[in-house]
Formats: sequence, structure tokens, C-alpha cells
Amino acid sequence: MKLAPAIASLAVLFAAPAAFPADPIKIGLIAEFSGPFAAYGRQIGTGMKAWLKEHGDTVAGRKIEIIERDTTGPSPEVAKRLAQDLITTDKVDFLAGFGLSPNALAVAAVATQGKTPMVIMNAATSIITTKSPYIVRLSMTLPQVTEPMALWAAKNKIKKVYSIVSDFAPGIDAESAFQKAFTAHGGEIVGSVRVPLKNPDFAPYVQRAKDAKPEAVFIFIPAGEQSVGFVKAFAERGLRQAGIQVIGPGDVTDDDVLEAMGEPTLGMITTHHYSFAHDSPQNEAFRKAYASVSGAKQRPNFMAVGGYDGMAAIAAVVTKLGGKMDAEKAMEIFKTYKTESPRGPIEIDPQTRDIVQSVYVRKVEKKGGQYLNVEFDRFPHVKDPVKEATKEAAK
Amino acid sequence: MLSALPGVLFDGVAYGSLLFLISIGLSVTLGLMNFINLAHGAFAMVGGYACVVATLRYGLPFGVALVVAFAVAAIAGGVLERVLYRRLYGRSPLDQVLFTIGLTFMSIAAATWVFGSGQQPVRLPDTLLGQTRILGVDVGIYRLFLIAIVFALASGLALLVTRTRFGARIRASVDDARTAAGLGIDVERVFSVTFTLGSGLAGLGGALGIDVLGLDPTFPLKYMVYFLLVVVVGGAGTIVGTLCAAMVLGIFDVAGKYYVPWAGAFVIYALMVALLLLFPRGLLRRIR
Amino acid sequence: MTAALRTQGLSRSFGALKAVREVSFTLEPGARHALIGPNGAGKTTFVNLLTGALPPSSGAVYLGADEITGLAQHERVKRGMTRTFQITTLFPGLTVLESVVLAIFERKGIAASLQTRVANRTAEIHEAIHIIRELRLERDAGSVTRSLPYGKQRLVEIAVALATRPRILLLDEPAAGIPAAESGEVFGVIAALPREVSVLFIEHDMDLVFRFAERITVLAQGSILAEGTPQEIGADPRVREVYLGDEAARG
Amino acid sequence: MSVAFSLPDARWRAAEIAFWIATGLVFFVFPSHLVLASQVLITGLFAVSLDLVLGYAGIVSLGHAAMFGTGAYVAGILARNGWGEPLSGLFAAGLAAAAVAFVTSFLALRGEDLTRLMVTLGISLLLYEAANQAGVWTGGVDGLSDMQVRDLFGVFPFDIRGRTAYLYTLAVVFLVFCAARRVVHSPFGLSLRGIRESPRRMAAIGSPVQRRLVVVYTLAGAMAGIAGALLAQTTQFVGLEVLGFSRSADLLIMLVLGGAGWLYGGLVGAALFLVAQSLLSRLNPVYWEFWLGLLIVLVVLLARGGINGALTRVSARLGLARRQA
Repeated sequence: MKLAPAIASLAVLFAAPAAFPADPIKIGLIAEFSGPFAAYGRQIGTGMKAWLKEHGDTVAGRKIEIIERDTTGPSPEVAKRLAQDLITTDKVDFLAGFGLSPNALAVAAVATQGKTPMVIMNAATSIITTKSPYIVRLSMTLPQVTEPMALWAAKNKIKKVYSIVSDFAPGIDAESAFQKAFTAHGGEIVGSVRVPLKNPDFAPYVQRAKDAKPEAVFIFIPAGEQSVGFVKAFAERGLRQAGIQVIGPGDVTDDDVLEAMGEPTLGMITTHHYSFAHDSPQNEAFRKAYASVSGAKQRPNFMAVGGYDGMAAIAAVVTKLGGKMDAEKAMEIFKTYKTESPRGPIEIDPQTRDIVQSVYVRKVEKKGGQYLNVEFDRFPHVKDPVKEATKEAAK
Repeated sequence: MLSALPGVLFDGVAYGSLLFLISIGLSVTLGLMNFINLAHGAFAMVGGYACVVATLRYGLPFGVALVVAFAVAAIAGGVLERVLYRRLYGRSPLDQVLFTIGLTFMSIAAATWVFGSGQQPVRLPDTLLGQTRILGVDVGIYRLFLIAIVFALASGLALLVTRTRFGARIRASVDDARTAAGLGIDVERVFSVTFTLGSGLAGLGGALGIDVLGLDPTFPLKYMVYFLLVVVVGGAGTIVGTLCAAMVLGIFDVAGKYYVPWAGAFVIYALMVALLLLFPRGLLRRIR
Repeated sequence: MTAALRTQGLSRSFGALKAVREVSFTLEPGARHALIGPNGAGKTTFVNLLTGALPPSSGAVYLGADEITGLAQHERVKRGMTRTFQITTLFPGLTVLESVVLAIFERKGIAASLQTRVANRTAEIHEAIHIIRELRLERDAGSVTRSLPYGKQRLVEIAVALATRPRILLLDEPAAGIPAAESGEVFGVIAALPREVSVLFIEHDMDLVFRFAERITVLAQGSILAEGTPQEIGADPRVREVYLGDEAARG
Repeated sequence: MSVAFSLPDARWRAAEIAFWIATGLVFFVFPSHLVLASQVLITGLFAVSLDLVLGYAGIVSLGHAAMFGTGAYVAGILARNGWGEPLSGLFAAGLAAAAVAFVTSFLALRGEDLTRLMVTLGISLLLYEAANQAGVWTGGVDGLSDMQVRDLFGVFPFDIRGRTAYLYTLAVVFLVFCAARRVVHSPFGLSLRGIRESPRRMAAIGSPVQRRLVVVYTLAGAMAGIAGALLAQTTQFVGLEVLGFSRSADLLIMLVLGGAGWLYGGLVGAALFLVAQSLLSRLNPVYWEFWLGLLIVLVVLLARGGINGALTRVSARLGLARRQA
């Protein structure tokens, strides 16, 4: 059973170490293709392919080859093993993907050891980019999209907020990012609760929130059955009828799940960096390319755009390098990367290698039979507030 | 806080009903047939998808879709029993576990292939949406509906097992297959029918549960712990025991989440361990 | 001389059912004592009370001069009381030799040892082989117990019991399920045991009881109906009525 | 002594020696798959520890990850807080896991099979939640990174190809395996098999059954902890999943796949499961679970008594070891 890879690896040993121009640029895509987070891998992978579909798969004379590897879910040891194999055996030029933070964090050290640029296409924990000088993030950080929510709420006369977050590290990040900014601008948190990660019934928590009589409920929970459960409970408990607004980062109205949740999501206000409904020629082209690659009626969401933009950034780097790979130079180019993405203008902060982008305020509306996150306000040029705070403290 | 108690109790009973619905099929196959069917969740998922397809693609009413869900899961169960499960009745429990886990893996990949990895939309009829006021307590109509179904189902099943000739045949076949066969009972058929019934119930539970639990291909693994928890705490094979366990776990879980939210995640597991230590053979031992 | 084993007013109820009531019983050293009685007389419950498998509702058990009522089962075995079961209770997946060696290890208190290896314990292995030879099981020593015919399994049962080197041996229907021809053989082995071992056995087959027992206790409805030598019991009209009459009617 | 009187002796058989030489040869033959090979060995050791509990003593457990995760976190937390020496880290992890096993054994060993299954599962899920809550120590869901594992013996750094990690893992796994082998061949091991076959009879020949079970559960816990620590040190990362349900469930699958009650079953099962998973997910990253499921189903259906049966027949021919069902 092990013979084939053994022969392959022997072949690799005898192959010339440096790349001929005709050799492909290899990107090792490490993402969640099976298990409960399978949607992550699918979105990211399809997003990358959408870019290739739109722009062709040859960059600076070299073909782009994506090698897909499945982490099987949140499984750091598998992610790390895949990264090691991709670097030592497949000799990839880039690592990419990473839907979940632990998988990205476990691989960080490998990127450093193997001197391989690592492009984060979703994982949103702030600290990730600090773990290796070879990491660049093209997605977002959770505080980055959460803080604007607090600013918007404070500005729009929402005074009393009840906070519901999932009881895990990202949830706690979102909770503290929101509370800090919201109270700093005169808002009041009338109550907060952390919900277990595996929680089939939201009714008691939503009831608690309702009993506290806030003007709005701030919510952060991972997209998927958790947000489905929350939205059902929200509708059933009649919070909308009681005049309670739902606000939060865009995960709860994730474009991928929005249709499945349907009517009860109408009117929810969220802040996020990408909406399927974003109105721009770039997004139009992206949606078209995505549809032609995926074939299904599944919508691209923020992870897909992360994959797309990550691929675009890699292509831009390869082009500037003239097809001759060099990790150090590649990182320097990444740091000055700036473009107009389907989500709007984005650039990389050269100091932190993290993304700087517009964060939009959106409201769920029904248009042409579709539920959409319609953008109506925006915060331009938002950096990761956690790293900004660290920089401030260092001064 | 105390004023919320009636509402919390109602939610607890409703959540317990949900737990009962998704577990009862397993209780039937595990308790009555002594077969460890970890692929139970796969049958529930089949029911869930059948319901979604029936309502959204064919526009059938929800009530009809529930019947379809039961039927499709039952047929799937019946066929698999014929072709595969039957060969494993005499095997060790570990073989049964391994086999049914293998089936679960296959069902997850197959569901991903057919339906994609995303969440499926569920549309309840308008009459089941929203809340109504009963005795001064706001209660969800769908929850009320679930509770009603559960009590109908539980009493129906209890009667079937304890009062009917078919029930007597099941019990005889389980206790001693050889003697039962000697008495002229077609044991093979009894097991087939029981397994089909258990699968159908799983499908029904899946269809009724997806409104709260959501539906995606990992459903069978994601909720496996919950099925097992309810069935084992209740004592395998007692309909009433499963009902009691579901209610106790449901009420305590909801009350815990409402009154001591910081301990939310611990309540149900700690309760399970405590109940199992107090009642190692389940809340109610098997009905004889 | 103190009794090998004695009970004082021993009782046990299961709910409303009084399975054993107020039994005061004495097993003399070196006895070959039979416990008989109709079905449901409480014989097996009584043995379970003796071994500590069940706690009594009231009353006391004495081993020699010591009260052992509250002692755990394995403690009683350490003090020299071993039993066999009515339904064969063996180690189906172990070989005969392993089963006997295991019992010897337990007796010698080295069964918890991680220091040595089983295969190196020649003294214990030799002792086990000795016991196995005594029971004429030497040809089956390497066989997995599960694969043996039922009669042989009953002998293994006794071999395992003997390996604990009991001073008191409690045998619950040692010949149950064995063809009549072989059951005599089983009892022959029991009778040939050294006199240091006091034997109490439950048995249904009256031929065997009267052939091998030197003393008989009759249990009926949980209490002692009669006790005496085989001749006395055979002549007792009450015994005939409740038990032998029953037997005669059946025969 | 005649053949009939032979007992399973503890001498190393040729096939066993060949097995371990083969694991050593992996280093030279598959130099690019050493990370996978290390993880197979670690998982294999974890499965061997479950085998002591399940295969030998007959205690089913769906919560063995509790000890594995404890070991992983202890090694991880030590290495993050400046105690990066790997060997002492392993030792500490083994001790901590043994302590957890000892304490929880009083809950886990009561009741019947299904009860035990759920109680052990409940304990591991409670620990999982506790680790999630204790984010300051464990990093919660984001995992524990920043482990500073020092060079082995102060000389060999853990390299990206996993060479040091493999040899280190192989050595530790081999030594712990030898210890497990010793347990199995000791009078204690025989008494465990007695308990598996009939706890009632064991009590009747004077064995303190419960105490024996506590001992083996604790021993196995220490082994699981060492396996967890190995994973933490070679990955230099600890995720919350070390305590997860699927960690325990997959382990049970591997052990049953490889054959319980036979020590090598854990190693063989882990190798089969993980290599199949790795190959299949390479071929088809999205739907590989189907083929893995099919493999498992076929093994149960075709090899009478699971692959256990097949392995027993093969191993009997090879004289690798003897196994009773």
C-alpha cells in the first residue's frame, strides 16, 4: 500500500532541486473538506478555483497547481502533518487555506521551519499572524469585524445590549471586542451569556435575553446548525415582535446558511467584510466564476472570497517575482499587496501582515426571492484592533 | 427568577420531547433487539432529508412529509436489515459497533455527495410557528406540537410492546430466540419488523428534530452522544424509561442553562454520570 | 472441636419473599455433608450467604471460631472457603491449565504481581498439573475451556476450586447436567479428597447423596426441616413427605 | 513437559522481532512519511493502552481520551512554561494521566457495559469542557501553541521531516509496549484475562476484582498519557480535540479493527486506519469517509469475527502471538 508514495518520494529525491520555469507553482491547500466543517474547505477551494477560472491558471509562464489536503476537521496534528508532507515531499511553494484557527496555529511553526509562505484564507483569531513571519492573512480577524458593530450600535442610539456568544476562544474574543468598544462609547451591557459549543437548544438563552429587556441582542456563534438553532429560537420567542434588534458580526447571517434560515433573519443587522450582495463589477465577475466552478446553487460566502483573494495575492506575488520563487522576497511583496477585491478595497498591513479592509454594515432583506445581506453603511480601512492596541501599548 | 419557572419547565419538557424523538428508534433496536445500532443517526438523517425534499421539492404539506420521512427511513432500515444487519445479530457487540460506525461514515459521505455539505432549510407550516399563551405562560406552538406527538407516540409504543401479540412476540424472541422459534414464532420476521419500526421512528424523529437541530451530513455523528445518553440513562428497551430519561435530562438541561448559564455545558454530562451511578441499569429496568 | 463452618439464625429476604429463614447450621471438620431440598427451598441462596456473594438480612456466619459475616467474598476465599456454581462458571477463553494456575496464584497472593512471568512460575505450574492429573484432565490441560464437553467442564470447575486449597468446599450441584455414568466419577473424585477438606454439597440425585454423604441437611421453604445421617434422613417421614415423596412421584 | 502443559510464554517470537525491525526500517524506506508513521505509532500506543483495559480486562470505554488529553496538556503546559525537556515531560504527563485514571476509575468501573461506556464518555466530555473553560492554561479552542520543546538529550532538534520525532516516538513506544507486554505475561495479566472471562468466578477464587481493575485502569491511563504527551511534543501543539469524543471513538474503531486482546491489535489497527485515512483522503479529500466506512463494513462482514479473526488466523500461522476471543 505504501509502495507508490515511496517510489514517488524516491523520484522526488532524484529530481533536480531547483524549478525549471516550466514547472508548476505548487500551492498546498490545507483545509477542512470533511466532517462538521466541510463547508469551509469547499468554500475556500472553490473560491481559489474561481480566481483561476476567471484569470487563467498560468501566471508568469508557470502553471498553478493546487494540491488539496483534508484536515478532517479541527485536527491540529493532521494539519501539521499535512504541512510537513507538503513542504518536504511535494515541495510546495505556498501553504494556503486554513478554515479553523487551531489548524493554522499548529502549522505556523512549520511555515517558519520550512521557510514557506503561508496564506490564511479564513482562520480569524487575531494572534495567528504573530506566530510566523511567513504568514499573511487575506481573510479577517474577528475583532476587526466586531468592533465596527459596537461603534455603529452606539452611534445609532442603541443603549442597552444583551450579549450571547459561543463559549470558546473566538466567542470570548468577540464578546470582549464588542463590550469594550460599546461601553467606551456610552452603551450598556445589560447581561451576557456564553453558550456551550455543542448546544442543540437555544431557547433558554434567548428567553434569558428577552427577560432582560434589552434594545438589541449581540450575537456571535459559528455559522451552521448553531446559527440555525439561534435564529429559530429567536423567531419563536418573538424577540422581533418585542422590538429587540439582533446585531453581531456577519457569521450569524452567513451567506452560505442564510437561505436555510430564511424569514426569521429579516432585519438582522451585522457587520462583515464581505456580502454576496456587494455591488461591484469585481463581485459580479467573482459570483459568475464561482457559479461556473461549483456548478451548484451554493452561494460563495466570506470564506470563498478569502480563497479567491488569497489566490489573487499569490498570483500577484508570483508575477512580481517573474515566476522565480523566493520565500523572503515573496513575503516582502505580500506586505505591500493592495487591490480591489470582490469585497471592496483591501491591502496588507506591512507591519503585521494582516489584512486592512472596509467593514460593511448590512441588513438582511428579501430581494427577488432571495435573502440577502444588503450593505448600507461602511467603516473604511479597518485594521485588526487587537494588534493596534498592542502597538499602542508598545509605544 | 422564580416567575420564569413555568416557562422553563415547559421548555424543559419540550426539549425532553425532542431528545425522546431522536432517541426512541435507538431505544427500540437496542432495547428490544439487543443490537447496538450506532447508525441510528443515519436513519434519522434519512428521515430529515426525506422531509426536506418532500416539503421543498414536491411541496407536500408538513404532516404528509412526516409520514414520508417515517416511510423512507423504515424502508431503508428494512432493506438494510435484510441485506446486512441480519448477518450481525449473533456477533459480538464490538463487531456491531464497528459495523454500524462504518455505515455511519458511508452515510455521511453519501449525504454530502447528494445534498452538499450545507445546512438544509426547513419550512414549518405557519400554524406551527410562533407562540401562544397557556395559563399565563408563553409557549412555542411547535414545542407544544412536539410534546403532543411524544405522548401519543410513547403511549402507542408502550401499548404495542406490552399489550399486543406482536409485542409479546418481540419480547419472547429477544429473551430466547430458540424457544420462541420452538413456539412457532417467526423470529426472523419479528426482528425484521422491529428493526423496520425502529428505523422508521428514527426517521420520524429526524424529521421532527431538524427544525431545532438543523440538518447537514454530519448529523449522525454530531448527535450520537445525545441518542446514547438518553437511551442508556433511561435503560435500554423501556419506552417509559426512555421517556423519563429524556424528560429529566431535558428539564435539568434547560433549567441549568437558564439559571446557571456559566455551567451550561457541564449540566447534561454531569447529570448523565450522576444518574448512571445512581441507576446503573437505567432509570427503569427493562419491562418484562 | 470447633465446627469448620457454622451459621447462627441466618436469614435473607428478597422483598416479601423469605428465601432463607433463621438457619442455624454446622459443618463439622472433614465432613461430607449434603444439602438437599425441593426446588426453591433456598439452597443456592444459603450457599451465597455462606460465601458472601449475598449479604444476609440477619444472622451470622462463623468460620472456625471467627465471625465472617461482614467479610468480602475474596477475603473468605483467603481464609479457606471456596465454592463452585450450579451453572458452570468458568473462564471460557482460558485453557484448563491457565485456569488452575490462576487460582493457585490467587491463593498464594501473587496474582497481582508484575514482577514475574506466568511461564516462569514452575512451582505453581507443577502444582496445577498435579491437580489436573488428580481429576484426570491431563489430556485437556492445553485446551480452551469453552471447547470441552460439559462433563469435563464440571471437573475443571472442581479443579479450579481445589487449586485454592480450601478447608471448606461448597459444591452447588457438582454433577448437574452430566450423564449419570460420569456423575459417579465426579463424586468419586470428591470423596477421595483429603480429610482436611470439609465438603458441603447441594445435590438432587438421591442415589449420589446417599452414596457419598455422611451427613444430610434437608432444607424446605428456607428453613431446616431435618438433619442427620443418611439412615436417619431416609427414615424420616417428614422428609419423605416433602421431598422423597415428591421424588418418588416424579420417578 | 508435554505440549498439553505449555503456557503462553513470554519469549519474543520471530514475527514479533520482525515487526519491530520493520518499524525501524520505516525510517529508511519511507523517509518522507515519517510524520504519519510517528502518529501511527503514537495512536497505536494509545490503542495498546485501551487494549489492556478492553481486550484484557474486558472493560469497555468510550472515554479513553480523558487520559490521553491529560497527558498532552501536561506536556504542553510544561513545555510552554519553560519546562521543555521532553523525557521528564513524558514522565510528568504519565503520572498526571495515571492520577486522573485512578480517581475516575471509581466512577468508570461501576455498572454494566453500556453504563461504563457512557460514564467514561461523560467523564471525558466533562474534561473537554473544563479544558475549553480553562483557556488561560489550555488556549481553549484555539489550542495551546508556543510550546518550546527542547532538543532531545540537548542534542537532537525536532526537525521538519520528523526524523528525530520518529526515532524518539519509536523508542518510547517500544519501551512502553515492552512494559505492557510484561504486564500481559505476568500473573497480573493472567488475572485480568480471568476477570474478562468471568468476574464472578474470579471473586469465587478469592480475587479482589475491583482492586485489580483500578490498577489496570491506572496503568493504562499512564500509558495513554504518555501517548498524549508524545503527540503534544512531536506536534508542538495541543488542540482541544485531544479530549474529544471522536478521539475515543476512533480509537475504539482502530482497536476492534486490529483485534482486541492481542496487544499488537492496537498497533495494527492504528496503522490500518490512519494509513487508509491518509491515502483515501489524498485521493478524494471530500468523500473519502465513504471508502473508509466501506472498508470497515467489509472487514466486519468478510473476515469472520472482524479482522481480528483474520489476523488471528494469519498470526497463528506466523506464530506471532496467541489470542483468545
